[in-house]
Amino acid sequence: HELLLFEALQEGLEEEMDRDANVCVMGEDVGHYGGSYKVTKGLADKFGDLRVLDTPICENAFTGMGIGAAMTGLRPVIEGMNMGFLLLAFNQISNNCGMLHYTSGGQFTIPVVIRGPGGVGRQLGAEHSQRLESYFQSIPGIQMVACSTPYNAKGLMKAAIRSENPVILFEHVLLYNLKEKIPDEEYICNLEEAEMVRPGEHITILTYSRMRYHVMQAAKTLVNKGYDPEVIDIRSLKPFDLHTIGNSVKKTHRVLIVEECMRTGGIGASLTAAINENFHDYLDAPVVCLSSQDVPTPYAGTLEEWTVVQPAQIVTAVEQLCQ
Amino acid sequence: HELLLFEALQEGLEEEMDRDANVCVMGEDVGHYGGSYKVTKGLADKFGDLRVLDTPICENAFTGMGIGAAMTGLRPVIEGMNMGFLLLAFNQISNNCGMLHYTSGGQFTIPVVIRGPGGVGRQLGAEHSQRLESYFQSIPGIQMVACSTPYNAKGLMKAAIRSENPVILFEHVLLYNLKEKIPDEEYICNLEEAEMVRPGEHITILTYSRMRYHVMQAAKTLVNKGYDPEVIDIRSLKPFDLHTIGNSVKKTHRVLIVEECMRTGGIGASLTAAINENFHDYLDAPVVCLSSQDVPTPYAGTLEEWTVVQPAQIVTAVEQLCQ
Amino acid sequence: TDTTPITIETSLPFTAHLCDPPSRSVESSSQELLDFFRTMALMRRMEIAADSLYKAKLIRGFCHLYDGQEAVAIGMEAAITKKDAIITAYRDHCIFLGRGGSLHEVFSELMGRQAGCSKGKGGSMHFYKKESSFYGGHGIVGAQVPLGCGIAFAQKYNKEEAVTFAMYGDGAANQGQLFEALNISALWDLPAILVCENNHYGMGTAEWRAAKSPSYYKRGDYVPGLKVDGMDAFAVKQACKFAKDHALEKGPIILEMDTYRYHGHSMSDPGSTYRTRDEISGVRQERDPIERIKKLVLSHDLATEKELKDMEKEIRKEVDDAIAKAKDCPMPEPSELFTNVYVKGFGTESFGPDRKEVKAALP
Amino acid sequence: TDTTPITIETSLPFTAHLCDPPSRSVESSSQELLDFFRTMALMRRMEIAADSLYKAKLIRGFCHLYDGQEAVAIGMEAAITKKDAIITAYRDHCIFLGRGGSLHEVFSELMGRQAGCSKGKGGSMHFYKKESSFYGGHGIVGAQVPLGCGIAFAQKYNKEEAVTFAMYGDGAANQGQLFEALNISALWDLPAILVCENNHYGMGTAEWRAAKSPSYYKRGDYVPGLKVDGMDAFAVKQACKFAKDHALEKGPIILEMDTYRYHGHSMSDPGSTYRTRDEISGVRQERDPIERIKKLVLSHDLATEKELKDMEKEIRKEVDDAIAKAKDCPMPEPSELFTNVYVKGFGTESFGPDRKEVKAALP
Ligand SMILES: Cc1ncc(C[n+]2csc(CCOP(=O)(O)OP(=O)(O)O)c2C)c(N)n1
Ligand SMILES: Cc1ncc(C[n+]2csc(CCOP(=O)(O)OP(=O)(O)O)c2C)c(N)n1
Ligand SMILES: [Mg+2]
Ligand SMILES: [Mg+2]
Repeated sequence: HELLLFEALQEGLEEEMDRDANVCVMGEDVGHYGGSYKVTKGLADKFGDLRVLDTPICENAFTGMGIGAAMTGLRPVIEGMNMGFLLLAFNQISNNCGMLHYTSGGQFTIPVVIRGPGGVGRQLGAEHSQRLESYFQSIPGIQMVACSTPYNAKGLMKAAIRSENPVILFEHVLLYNLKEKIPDEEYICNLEEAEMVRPGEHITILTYSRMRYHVMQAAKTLVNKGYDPEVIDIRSLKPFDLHTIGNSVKKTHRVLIVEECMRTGGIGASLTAAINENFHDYLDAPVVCLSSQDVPTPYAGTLEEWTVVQPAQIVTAVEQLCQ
Repeated sequence: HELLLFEALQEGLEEEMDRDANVCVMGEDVGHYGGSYKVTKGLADKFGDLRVLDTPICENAFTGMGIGAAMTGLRPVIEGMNMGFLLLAFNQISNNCGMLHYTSGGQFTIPVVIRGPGGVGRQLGAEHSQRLESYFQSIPGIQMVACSTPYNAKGLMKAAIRSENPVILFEHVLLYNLKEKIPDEEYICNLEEAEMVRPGEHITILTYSRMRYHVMQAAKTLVNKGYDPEVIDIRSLKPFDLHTIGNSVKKTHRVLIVEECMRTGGIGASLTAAINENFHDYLDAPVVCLSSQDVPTPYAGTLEEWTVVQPAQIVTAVEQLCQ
Repeated sequence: TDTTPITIETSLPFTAHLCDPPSRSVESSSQELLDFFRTMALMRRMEIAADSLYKAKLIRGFCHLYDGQEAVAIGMEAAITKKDAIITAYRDHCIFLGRGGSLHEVFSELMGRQAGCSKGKGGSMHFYKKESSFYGGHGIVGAQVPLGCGIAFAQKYNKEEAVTFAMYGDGAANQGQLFEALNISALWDLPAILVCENNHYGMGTAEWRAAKSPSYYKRGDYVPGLKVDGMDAFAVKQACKFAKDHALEKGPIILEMDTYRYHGHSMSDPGSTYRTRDEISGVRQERDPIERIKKLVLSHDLATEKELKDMEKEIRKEVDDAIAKAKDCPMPEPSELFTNVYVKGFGTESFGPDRKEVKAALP
Repeated sequence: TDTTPITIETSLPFTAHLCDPPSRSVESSSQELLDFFRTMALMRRMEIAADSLYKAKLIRGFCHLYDGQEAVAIGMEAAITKKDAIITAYRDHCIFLGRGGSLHEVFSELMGRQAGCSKGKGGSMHFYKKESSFYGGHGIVGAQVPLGCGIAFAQKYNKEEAVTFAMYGDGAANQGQLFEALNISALWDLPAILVCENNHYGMGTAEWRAAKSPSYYKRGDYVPGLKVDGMDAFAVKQACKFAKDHALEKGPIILEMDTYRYHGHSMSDPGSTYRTRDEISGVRQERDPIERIKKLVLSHDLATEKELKDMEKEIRKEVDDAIAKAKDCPMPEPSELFTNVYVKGFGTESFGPDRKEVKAALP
């Protein structure tokens, strides 16, 4: 059946709630209102307000409460209305979500999912355009995935819920209305697996979330120009699927990273370091990383456009790399 | 005169408070008690409780208040009793401290200093052994420096206070009692300059904070073995002093990074990426990065020791790199 | 200008917590009444115009309109000076105007132009006006309140006889940082006035679904509070005056303004799924803040219906002109992307190996 | 065991906020009295021993001792079952013992040994005991309270007739997340009991210097509260019983335990710069929780001075034996560094290119 990305997330969530009575959802306006981006639409009616919980605007406390509930065995799915708001809950996410399993010597697990929209949207301004994956990536003990299609959105949502580890699932404000046909049969995606989007021979382009589409737009041009790029949606932001990535590097000997997060301390920096460390000998050229500019996201449309990587820049980078 | 690192910080702070009536200090137990690590000792008596403010245990609010006060032109120095506690203030630090100058189109500046002890100490456990620089490094608009000697501690403290930008000054729990002779004349350090600790020819070792001492310990062994390493304390964690670093790379053609922060998303990853991007052609071998293990810092002494990089590992890494 | 004193009775009494409420008789003048009418009508018109511009896609992103709540902005300004500081959340257009901001700056910012009050970098949620102590315009619910208390701290530090109004909504009232900042303000006797604009909804959530105790004026517990009819500019004025005196003398106080937003939460919310149309039109008919002033103007014979209509026409033209002018304004230069990240111009670029060129010498 | 009922009067009345206080007559038994004495004496001995081990550098890092506050742990346990949950901050040794933890686990953890209750990975601040619903042991001031309210949520979700005691200090009482979690708990009618152990200092800061209103039992504002003599195990027991009933029926409640820590804040604080030695010895003489029970035991003729002395000797031996045994325990294996980061064993290592070998198949 065909559905939009937000519906795919909703479907995955609903199926898991059907499957496991321990799964519950909490966040701002996730109940009556159905979620700002409609990911929890209809769930309150179906599952009642003990399983679909509208919270006040208290990110720190409700995230902490979700984590506490998870210590007992519940599997809360915590929505950040916008991922950026979860900066208020950073301490709960890092110290409790990420470390409790360890500090308790394995006694407790924290099977929560923390999810919500992030990324640069259409002129949403500095606070609402953040890419939290850079801030969260060093937290030990958490897994991070980013969805990019209705198919993987549903599959990753289901896998995240079933995982015993705390998982942060990144959605993108601009991708909720992507449409795709997905299987009628149940499926899940592997939380630690990259997705081969387009096999190719000349260069490995690593990307994720919305930048996948900028890359694919560039890929069209590149193919016309005679290049054969391999495009991989890394999907798992922590840990990286270095198996898939490594095999690709061994084949193409060139790597371009295209990310939406900021240059300093971003996913691309970690990925560059990881590739450098593991596959340096296979590289014919230094890894190139295109990231968003290191600036708070400006409101003005033109400035915003210059903040994130555009397809033309990708084309140029590939041409230079493949010279 | 000779003094301990915490006294150097105190001296720098006191001098700046003498010099500029807009400088004030706030934090938990910074007044009557004189600060957990005695950095604010005697200041309350000298400057009174309007300039040296004991706060309740409310990191989010008092950090926010410091930032608000800075918007008016005050220059608050905000102490995190332990840097780790400032995770509670992450939102204030990222969204307000880091972005207000930008979102206001330059109308407001935020001349605060945020400082405190971090790092792995002696069995302080997971929450109190954090290296926040990884989490903070992607925040646009903030500068980050790490001190490592009484000399640079004082100089960086003074520079940070005078800077119009928000500066995060990282101190290390285990370095407060280092002793050194420092000039009697006033001086400041440049916030964006790395420190050449030991010039050498064979390899560039980049490090900061406490790891500087692990590196110097290793350097002794290395010299005995016939190596001539160049040791640079990068000091400025954001932005990097790529000038000093680049010149060194051009000379030695080999880079080893030794850091205490975690591997994933750490300073080392960003540094690797930056060197790779800017100086790849000068490298004879891939950059090697030794970091702490990606685990919550365990309490047990043995485990803790294995978490951070030890001198012997540095020696081995250099030997391999210089083969 | 006619400054004949007029005394106006607030239509509702104040409800006080840990303090004696101020008198219901508010001093005013014909001039002030007319000013109130004009400024509120201008605010309303400006917001309606923003709505249209949004629908025409000239304004994008988040845009939160203030229509319905104008009496709060107006009454507050009437009680204080520009040395007193104000800080608010994202619903900030009219507060900016009240502080002396121009329509041109408003519309330029909303359309992301160079001439915007934040050079087009901030957008709807980030209006500021430093010279008249307006500290913004903030997008993260509740996070402006500690900032506001910090500004109040600076006022005390500098021995200015001024106060800070830190505004937030009923939804924001449940954020922990408010309680933290209030405690500190009370401990330090800061001239901080917490203004809860209770429009009864935080996005789609009714106040009672988000707060066990929606009596926001009492939520400071040990801090005094006052519940105010926020649809009555004179009640607001009286309360703010009272609060300023209180704050200077005794420290923080909370003002709960009972108000209402006509629009949905932001432009993406129709505003009618979680409340009834009847509720909205009921408020419009019975409590509209502009209508209230209009009636007073008419009953005091300060202007005729016709004169007020003319004034509204004039306002409409003023707004239209400002929009036209703003539309002609250029977009920001590409170089603006990197300015104001750091004060000294370094920042992003400084990560390149040529960094020494932009090396900053400290004073 | 002698379970003859005995009724004991609390020496101080309860002070109530928004509720009727429970009776001052507490039901007990000879057995319970003797148990109280024995367990408190054991707790005290354990903490004193930890102090020595710290000075001998066998315990490192942060170590917060509970001596002086034992009545809270004891009284609470006497009122509840192991299905009721407890969560606390870093001053957790005695709570762990009260929940049925063993001395061996305590000392092993404190010395970072394999046999510690957290395998040596947690340390003093991170004791847990899942099977008797002890959720730790947390190092960040206040952050355990939302966790506790979340546990209470799970209890409600699972329709267990159980409650959660979320403990925190007077310093922690000013953390915003408490107010947030309390509001949510009240909205959702959760069986959450917030227990403020008011020992009058947060590190070096006296309560009144950190809180404008140090009446912590009233700080929930709209949430009921009870002020309890936290040096009287029976008052604590009565209050916890009352609170449990209240919480199951009506939702959250705050208990303020008026108590005192004899030691400094942690081992690095001498504990005498911000309070007088007289203050400390005054409390020891007049309010010591063990002395109080001892007097009751003697006055009820349940044991002789000699028998109690013998019991203390026995306890000392028990503690010494546990320490000796713990010292013999091995340190954690190097491989333990990487276990428990993630549940499935991947994690750090998974960043290597050989990751597929540890690939985890989801259920
Ligand atoms: C920390 C945070 N959480 C959530 C949001 C999303 N959000 C923006 S406004 C809002 C509702 C706030 O309501 P209220 O405080 O009553 O103010 P009003 O919009 O009614 O003026 C929410 C949930 C946000 N911006 N920041
Ligand atoms: C968020 C945070 N801030 C500061 C600290 C440092 N700290 C540890 S305990 C403490 C005092 C807490 O006092 P209180 O809550 O009264 O508990 P008590 O130690 O008296 O039991 C402080 C400031 C911390 N651990 N976490
Ligand atoms: Mg509202
Ligand atoms: Mg205390």
